[in-house]
Amino acid sequence: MEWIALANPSRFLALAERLLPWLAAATALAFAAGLYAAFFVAPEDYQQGATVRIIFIHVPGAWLGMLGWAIMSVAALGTLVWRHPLADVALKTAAPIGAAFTFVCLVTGALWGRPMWGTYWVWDARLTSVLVLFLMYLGLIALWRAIEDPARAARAAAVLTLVGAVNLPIIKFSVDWWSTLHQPASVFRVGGSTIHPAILAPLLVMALAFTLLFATLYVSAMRNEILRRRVRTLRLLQVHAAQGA
Amino acid sequence: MRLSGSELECVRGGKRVFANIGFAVGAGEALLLLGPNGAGKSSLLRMVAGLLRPAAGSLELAGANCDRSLAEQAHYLGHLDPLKSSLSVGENLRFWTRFLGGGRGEGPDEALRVVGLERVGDLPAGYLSAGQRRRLSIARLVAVERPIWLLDEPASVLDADGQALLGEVMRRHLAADGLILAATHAPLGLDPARELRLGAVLP
Amino acid sequence: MTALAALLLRDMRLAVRVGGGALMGVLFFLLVVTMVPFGVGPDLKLLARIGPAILWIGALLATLLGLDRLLAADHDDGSLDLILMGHAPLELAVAAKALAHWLTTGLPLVIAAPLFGIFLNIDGSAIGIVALTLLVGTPALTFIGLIGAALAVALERGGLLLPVLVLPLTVPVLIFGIAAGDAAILNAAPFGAPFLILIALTLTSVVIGPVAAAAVLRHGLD
Amino acid sequence: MNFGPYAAFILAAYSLTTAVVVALILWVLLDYRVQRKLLADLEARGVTRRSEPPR
Repeated sequence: MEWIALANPSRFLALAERLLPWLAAATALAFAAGLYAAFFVAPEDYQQGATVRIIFIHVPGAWLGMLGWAIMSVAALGTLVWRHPLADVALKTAAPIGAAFTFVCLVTGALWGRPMWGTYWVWDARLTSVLVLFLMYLGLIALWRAIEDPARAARAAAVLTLVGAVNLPIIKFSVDWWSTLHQPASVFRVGGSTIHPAILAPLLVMALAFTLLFATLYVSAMRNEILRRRVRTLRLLQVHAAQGA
Repeated sequence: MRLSGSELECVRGGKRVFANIGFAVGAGEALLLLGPNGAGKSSLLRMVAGLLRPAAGSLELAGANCDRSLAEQAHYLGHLDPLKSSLSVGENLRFWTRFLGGGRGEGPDEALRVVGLERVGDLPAGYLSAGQRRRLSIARLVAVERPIWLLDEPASVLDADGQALLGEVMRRHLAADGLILAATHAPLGLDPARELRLGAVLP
Repeated sequence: MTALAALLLRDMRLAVRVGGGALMGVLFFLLVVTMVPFGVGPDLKLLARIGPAILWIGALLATLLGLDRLLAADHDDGSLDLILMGHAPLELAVAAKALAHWLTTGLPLVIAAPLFGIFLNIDGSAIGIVALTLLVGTPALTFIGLIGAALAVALERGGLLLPVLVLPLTVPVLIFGIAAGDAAILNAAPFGAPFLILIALTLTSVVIGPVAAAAVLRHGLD
Repeated sequence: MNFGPYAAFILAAYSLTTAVVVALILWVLLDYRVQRKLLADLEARGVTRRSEPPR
């Protein structure tokens, strides 16, 4: 990727300014297409009726939640291994956005489950794994909220992200095993292959729309974080200047 | 106003730090506590501030309004600067002014100007250097008017300008019939100050 | 009065700022509520029955989480010395700090409880009552914990002692809080009696806590 | 396109998702404006970075 070329923040800011309008336009377009397809093109599912339409935001939410952690892991490597100056900025800004999408996945999952299983929350293997992922996101955000100096928090957050990334498959496996241990496989199974093509197409378009939204928010959040760190540096300079007074 | 202590004894951790120490300080006077480290200078100041219970002896404050205890009429400037890093410089000073305040005194904004921190008023206190943090503590002395000043090596982290500022603030306090008890190694430039030597070899 | 109000506002502002502990309690509470089903199993009927107990124990642990720094943080930077030299009596100053801690840590737990009740499959009306018992009971946890916080200042490694010292004192609050909560779930057991006793416990701890904490601080003056 | 018996849940899901997305967008825009203002204030007060752009 072009990470290395964006080494210094000002060039990234310039690129971000140019890129954002296009990204925003593409996101809007993708959502228009996706929502149209989701509500007008996709047939109702023979089993769940119209609630299948919730899939179109539930599944992309889960994908984006996991994509977010993947991006953070790359950024964590950037901080620890390649010492890339923007890596910590990339890591810190991806967390709230990833957490938001994971939250969307959980909420839509609960709302979708209500008609299916009669309660908002069922300790189904997939939902539980996403919940653990959400808790890991909150843990990282709590870490940044606890340490004022970004440089000090950077290394700790990077290590925590990588440890989390390594643990995600283990958590996924253990939760699956845990849920099958206690409960028959959940009533409704949305496997990749069993999705009816008529539903798959809108799902993919919505997934694209969500990904573009993630990208737009991510680039602008990174731009904000760079400005926030610049403000912090200037304020330290201001205090130092007052020292001389 | 007259602050006096008689036969004061301090025991810390089972060891007697000093015994039968007496002193008297009148309004407009300064008393410097001298002596090696561990002689109990800080302990005596904390004892006067009511932060440390004397093993023996007593402290009297004559001539001040007697509805306020000694501690409520004293400023204590210790080694530590009581500042919260996540609060701004102004917020820290405004808090202490309201908490310790009796209404009289320069007030926080004027105090910041006196100590030269007015331009960093809204920055987090965590960004300040050690010298600036000490100046902010000195601003507390200026912002809230309390007659008795108990200063524990006030000039330790201050540069030349800082020490000059401290000297000026202390002289103004003495001129206003204030009273200073200061433990110090460096000369504080208070020429008419009397001295109390601690740490003579104990029997 | 403005001195105590200033102290209350300062502590609340500190808790919300970066480095403060405000939402840490809620996150810890969510973790405790989420961990239990992994141990107990995802059986929703069982979770519903032990729901109030999980929420109460989670609230107790979350309250104790930030308490050992409540007074120790001021002791470490010298603020405690000045608080002792303020016009406000120490009992009220310490009570103001405890109130600030409850508002930034205890109250968010009460607000979050109904949401987390969904994970434990506690249905609508019952979760409201459990939240009510938490609203009334969590101040008692904070004010009893205050005594532990004062001990954490007086003793060098007091912070570690806090849970061990404070937990036994909170047993009555736990018992009556959960009893009132269970009454809502099973609606066989009486709700009124345990709830009123819980209120009484809170009122006594709001008085005893600060007085005891101030005594410990004054006695512990080094 | 009818929503069938579970219309409420579909509507709730989509409106909550919209709320989260709008919140994110607002957070980003407001944060951007705040940081720009802070930067402008600092530069107005003559606090400039040693080198342009910063290391």
